[in-house]
Amino acid sequence: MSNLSNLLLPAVLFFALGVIARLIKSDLKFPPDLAKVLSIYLLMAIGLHGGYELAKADLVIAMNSIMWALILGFTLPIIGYLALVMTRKVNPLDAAAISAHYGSVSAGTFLTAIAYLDNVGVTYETYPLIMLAVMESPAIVVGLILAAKARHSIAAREKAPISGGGADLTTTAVAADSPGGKFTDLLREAFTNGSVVVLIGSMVIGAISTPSGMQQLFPFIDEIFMGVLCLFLFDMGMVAARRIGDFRQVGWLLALFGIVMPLFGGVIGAYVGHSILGFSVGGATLVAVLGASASYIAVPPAMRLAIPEANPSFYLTLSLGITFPFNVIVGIPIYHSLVQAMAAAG
Amino acid sequence: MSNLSNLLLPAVLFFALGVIARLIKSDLKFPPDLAKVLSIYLLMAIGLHGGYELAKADLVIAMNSIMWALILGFTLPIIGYLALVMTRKVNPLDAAAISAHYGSVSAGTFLTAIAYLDNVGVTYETYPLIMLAVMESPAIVVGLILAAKARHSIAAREKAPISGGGADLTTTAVAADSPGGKFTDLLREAFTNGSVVVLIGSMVIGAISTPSGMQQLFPFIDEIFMGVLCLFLFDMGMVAARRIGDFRQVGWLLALFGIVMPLFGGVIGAYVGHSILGFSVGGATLVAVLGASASYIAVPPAMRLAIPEANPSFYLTLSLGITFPFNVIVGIPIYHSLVQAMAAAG
Amino acid sequence: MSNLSNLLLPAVLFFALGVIARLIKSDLKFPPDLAKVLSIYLLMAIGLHGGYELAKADLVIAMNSIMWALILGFTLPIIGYLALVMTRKVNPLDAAAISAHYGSVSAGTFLTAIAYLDNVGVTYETYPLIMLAVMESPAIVVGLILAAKARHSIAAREKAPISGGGADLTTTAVAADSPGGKFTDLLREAFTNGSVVVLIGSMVIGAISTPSGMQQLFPFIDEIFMGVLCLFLFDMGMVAARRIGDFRQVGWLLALFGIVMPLFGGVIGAYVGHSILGFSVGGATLVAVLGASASYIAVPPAMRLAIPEANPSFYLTLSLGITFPFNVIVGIPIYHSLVQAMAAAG
Amino acid sequence: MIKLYPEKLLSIITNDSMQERLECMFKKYDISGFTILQATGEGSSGMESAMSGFDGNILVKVIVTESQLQILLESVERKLQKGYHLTVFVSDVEVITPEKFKNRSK
Amino acid sequence: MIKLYPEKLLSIITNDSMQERLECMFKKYDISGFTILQATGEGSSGMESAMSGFDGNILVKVIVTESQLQILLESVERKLQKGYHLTVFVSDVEVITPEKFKNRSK
Amino acid sequence: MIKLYPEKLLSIITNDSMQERLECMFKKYDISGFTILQATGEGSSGMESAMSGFDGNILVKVIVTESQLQILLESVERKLQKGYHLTVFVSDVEVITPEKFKNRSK
Ligand SMILES: Nc1ncnc2c1ncn2[C@@H]1O[C@H](COP(=O)(O)O)[C@@H](O)[C@H]1O
Ligand SMILES: Nc1ncnc2c1ncn2[C@@H]1O[C@H](COP(=O)(O)O)[C@@H](O)[C@H]1O
Ligand SMILES: Nc1ncnc2c1ncn2[C@@H]1O[C@H](COP(=O)(O)O)[C@@H](O)[C@H]1O
Ligand code: NA
Ligand code: NA
Ligand code: NA
Repeated sequence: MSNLSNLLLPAVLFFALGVIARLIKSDLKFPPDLAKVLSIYLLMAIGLHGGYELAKADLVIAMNSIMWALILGFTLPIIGYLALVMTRKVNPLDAAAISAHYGSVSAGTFLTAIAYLDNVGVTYETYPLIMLAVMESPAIVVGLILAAKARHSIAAREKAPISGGGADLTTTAVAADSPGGKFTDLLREAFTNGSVVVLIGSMVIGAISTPSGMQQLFPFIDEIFMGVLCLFLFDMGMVAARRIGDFRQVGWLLALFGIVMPLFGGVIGAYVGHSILGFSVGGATLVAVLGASASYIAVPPAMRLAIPEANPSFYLTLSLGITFPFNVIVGIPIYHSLVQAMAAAG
Repeated sequence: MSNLSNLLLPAVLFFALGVIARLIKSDLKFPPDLAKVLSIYLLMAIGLHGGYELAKADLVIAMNSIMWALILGFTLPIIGYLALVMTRKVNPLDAAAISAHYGSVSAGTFLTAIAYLDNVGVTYETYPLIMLAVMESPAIVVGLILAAKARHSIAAREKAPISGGGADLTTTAVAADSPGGKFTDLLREAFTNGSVVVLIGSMVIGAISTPSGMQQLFPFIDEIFMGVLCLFLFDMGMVAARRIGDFRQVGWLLALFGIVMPLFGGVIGAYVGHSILGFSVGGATLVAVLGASASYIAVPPAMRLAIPEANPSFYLTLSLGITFPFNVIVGIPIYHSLVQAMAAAG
Repeated sequence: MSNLSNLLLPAVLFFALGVIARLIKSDLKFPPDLAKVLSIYLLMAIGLHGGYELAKADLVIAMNSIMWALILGFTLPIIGYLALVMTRKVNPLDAAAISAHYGSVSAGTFLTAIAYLDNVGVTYETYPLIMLAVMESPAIVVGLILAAKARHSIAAREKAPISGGGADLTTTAVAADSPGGKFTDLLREAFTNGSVVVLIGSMVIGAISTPSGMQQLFPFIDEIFMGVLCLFLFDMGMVAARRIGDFRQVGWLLALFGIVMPLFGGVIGAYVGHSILGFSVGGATLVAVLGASASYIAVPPAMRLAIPEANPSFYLTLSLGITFPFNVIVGIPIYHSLVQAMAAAG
Repeated sequence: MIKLYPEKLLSIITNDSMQERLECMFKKYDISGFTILQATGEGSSGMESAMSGFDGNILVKVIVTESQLQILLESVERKLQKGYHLTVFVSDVEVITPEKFKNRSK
Repeated sequence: MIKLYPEKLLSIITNDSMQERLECMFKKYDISGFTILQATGEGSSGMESAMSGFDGNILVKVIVTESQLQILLESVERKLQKGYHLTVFVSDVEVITPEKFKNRSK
Repeated sequence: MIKLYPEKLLSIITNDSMQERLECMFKKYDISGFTILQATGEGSSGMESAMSGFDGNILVKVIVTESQLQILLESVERKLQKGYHLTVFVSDVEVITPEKFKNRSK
């Protein structure tokens, strides 16, 4: 019951308003840079807050969270890749690019989940915030490796098998060089992407700043936070709706992937958050959201550079046009209920 | 006396500062997108607020307000059109385009009026806010119809009268098709324009959101509101001043229209607000401002598309360069005094 | 000790984060217009505040402050020019353009100093704010005159000395006409530049607005101020870091000038603030910061127009890439200690 | 040496309220792609300052074949006759992937 | 077939602080219109990143007749000699409304 | 009359994530300068709306000599073969300061 109230959350309603504005073909346009500025603000605010709290956190749990964030970030895209290749609807390079999005995370979805939990009065740990920062990048690396493997096997198929069959990781990594530039460059880019820098940087600043300095920041990062989130989701609703139309283009099987994959990731995340990391219902819900959400900010440009052969329409439509709205509107209450059920079951 | 204090209102002073900055040819420039973002924020804030209050409003009064908003929106441009055609200074198509602006409204002027009333401590009803939303579009439709009529009579004059003289509304509507695309397209565009979507959308969200959700939004929509309004009017002062220079280009008779028409609309609005809708002095002042103000956001692009033959310099100079500054600086206190006088007279 | 805490100030830490983001080649990008909007906000907020307080200020001290601001603004660039010409590393036109930057001021540095003083709990007078406004422009004029002189002597050297040697100020001013357009135009531009208009305009508005009007503005100009400053310095850290790389290009002697000149200006400013104007430790520290800081907003475009022959790489690298980070990170605590020492000495 | 193939570059400058109409025109005639840049300017219909963010110009660039160019120009001509303000110019360009600028395959 | 008439397109890339000066130049020589785009870039005077929003380039486009072009180029040449940084290039274009690009009638 | 010298203008439209790569290419081949404009558009890889601010196009302009053009085109060709989406076209321009567009002197 409380879960239904998600639909009456201002943030979610503004997202819906954005979608509707596009559907009725309103001429409403947000300046292209607005979403970028708002997301910098949101990451900064949540990072400062989290860092401030994390200064008093338990290092063992923090380390454990980071480890499991890495495990999720490395595993989910591989599972997604295998599932996509099995559908036979996309070529392996598209599959690699798409699945990288699902191993990474969406800060917008995470923040909506926080607004949701705040609204229903459920508390949560701060550790999932570190996991958010940690999970941005690893999936990009997995995407690169899968792509290199795919290119290798395509080349092998075309040129007739060379000597031994199994492309070991080393040759794979070397093969990854060709399109996107040096592999190390791509690695550096994965780990220095803008969102990660703002989020981790703000967390560190929140942790080491003088308390009086932080005190002066709180009105900025607390009081207007929810309003800015609404504006951001309003904008993203319009952006997402532009992609919803491409739904037919990607085909119903792929579209289905855009709903099943987050559900699957949500279940895994809920399990990790609740049973492995032992978080409260709120905290485990956030981990579920991390598992479920797909990146639409950090990963797409990385994939354009690293897997140029993949079709951007596919991954943008899936992550932005299908998974993002699904998670924001119906996913979050589902993951919450799921964790509640797990908690009830013991 | 209290009315003079309008000129010492920060919002009005910032508008004046913007005008002065242009007049002394300062190189100060606001980024092109800033006014857009600020106006989205302002509409969102005022919409959320209004919707929240309207949830407890009287439906009959609300309906009555909407009806009178429609009447004003449809009548004022026709009166303006007739007055303009009588001056013989503009051709009928320009007259149609100009008068459409005066049937619509300016949210910037409305918000300044609210800042003014707040400052002098006068309370007001929320209904004028619905009227603001309702009045954005109808005048656009009237403009289209007047233009179609004008085109028809121009064509008739050129090609020698065809059969019957009186262009009935149906042929008019059909004739409207030619330049701006399908009439239904133009209608849809009139009613889905960005400002309307933000304002009505936010009102609905304000009305249906959970109270706890709204609570978190109040700092964003209340506390920084006046500051954002100042920044917006600062920017718009510079924009308006760019047009004030074109004043000579439009001729003094047209410039006079830019002052007489808002005064006329203000009187009509004051009468509707005070005597017909029975609002308090504050509420009736707001209705007067709706009658007096001319659109410079929603209507100009609509006119560019629907009446491309009209000269944008005319309507932009009038609504943005003359009527907007007039209303912000001297109009609002005049309308307030007028309603006070009406109230005193009984 | 308290001085070291500067490095744990959120504002300074965000500046450092911006620098680091560039150094690790993060793809983080702030929209080009963001810094402009934020600086308008910051100037507006500080101006309103200052104006509000200045309404109750002592006119004699205010006049005295203005006079000493003018003296600093006219003297510092001349000293800088002589020092630069002596290094023989730049031609006289480059020297003129560079030194103009050091006679003017950097609002970003000034605001960081305010955040610093607030954080260590040191109070300060409002007069330095007027000095900030006053000092923006005079150095531009000095730059023009120095450039005219330089051009004159270059021309004289090339064409063999004409009649009398000493270029008096009148011919100099006339000679200034050639590249940048009319001298009076350049003068007007110097005194109507955007930052000056926003700052002085807001101060006037803060001084004359009704108290109730100002009351509504305080949340906007106070509560989110520190957060906006952090965002601004984050952005400027990235901008500065882009220039730090050009450090080698300008040579170590010039780079050294970018550190010695602010130290020199800081000492002079501290002396003026403490011993001549008799300000408190906080106030005198702010005057020291005015003396030390170099403009990177108002002066560069003025120099592009007025001294097109000078190389923008030189003055942008020095003021933005060297002096600005130096002041923000280590300069401010130094100037504070210096004034403390002066105060202790009597 | 890389081989170059001649194509036509059509540029249109107009108020940004026209954007949707122009995109429709390109869709209608199966143009394979187009590029849009924000601009400001001045012309016979006064200044388009974009300062208010509510009023600016766009510069639209389309690379097309000679025959597509004619079709587009005719459509533009009709718009001009209806009174729309469009500043239109054509230039010769050379491309390395001529197949890219054929009609969109359906 | 739509008839096309030859004109000249003058493009100027420079720092945005020059905008007012260039607009004055166009007014002075009665140019009928011009278009301005925001740009960034790198050249002999270093990078113009526009990252700070305080420092960027503009790309100015003016369609003119051959004789107007000469007048503008002479004016540009004078600016270059004074030390201003202007990257200037001219291209041939064809237009459908040649009357639009004559001098502004007074 | 101002003398004009022929040069080549290379224009590249692509996603803005490619910006750094293109700048590296220009540095590598000692190109004296380049200009970048923000753009949006549609093409074979779908729409690049820039609406989200996370995804937009850039239009890169480089004025080069004929021989530099060939080198750049070969580099572009290699990128195209790797699968990158680049819309590339070349036009003839005339400049007044040809020395500006020679290779960067070292
Ligand atoms: N001669 C010209 N050269 C370049 N751009 C022009 C020219 N004339 C007009 N424009 C552009 O086209 C837009 C519309 O022009 P107009 O239709 O004359 O009002 C102007 O705002 C300018 O951006
Ligand atoms: N070869 C070139 N191709 C394209 N744009 C250039 C070129 N050289 C310079 N520019 C542009 O012109 C601006 C000024 O160049 P410069 O005068 O060389 O500093 C640069 O910031 C670039 O935007
Ligand atoms: N025919 C065309 N004319 C102008 N721009 C184009 C054209 N085709 C593609 N583009 C631009 O190049 C970008 C990438 O195109 P594509 O590689 O086809 O996806 C598009 O987003 C457009 O901005
Ligand atoms: Na995920
Ligand atoms: Na009205
Ligand atoms: Na200084």
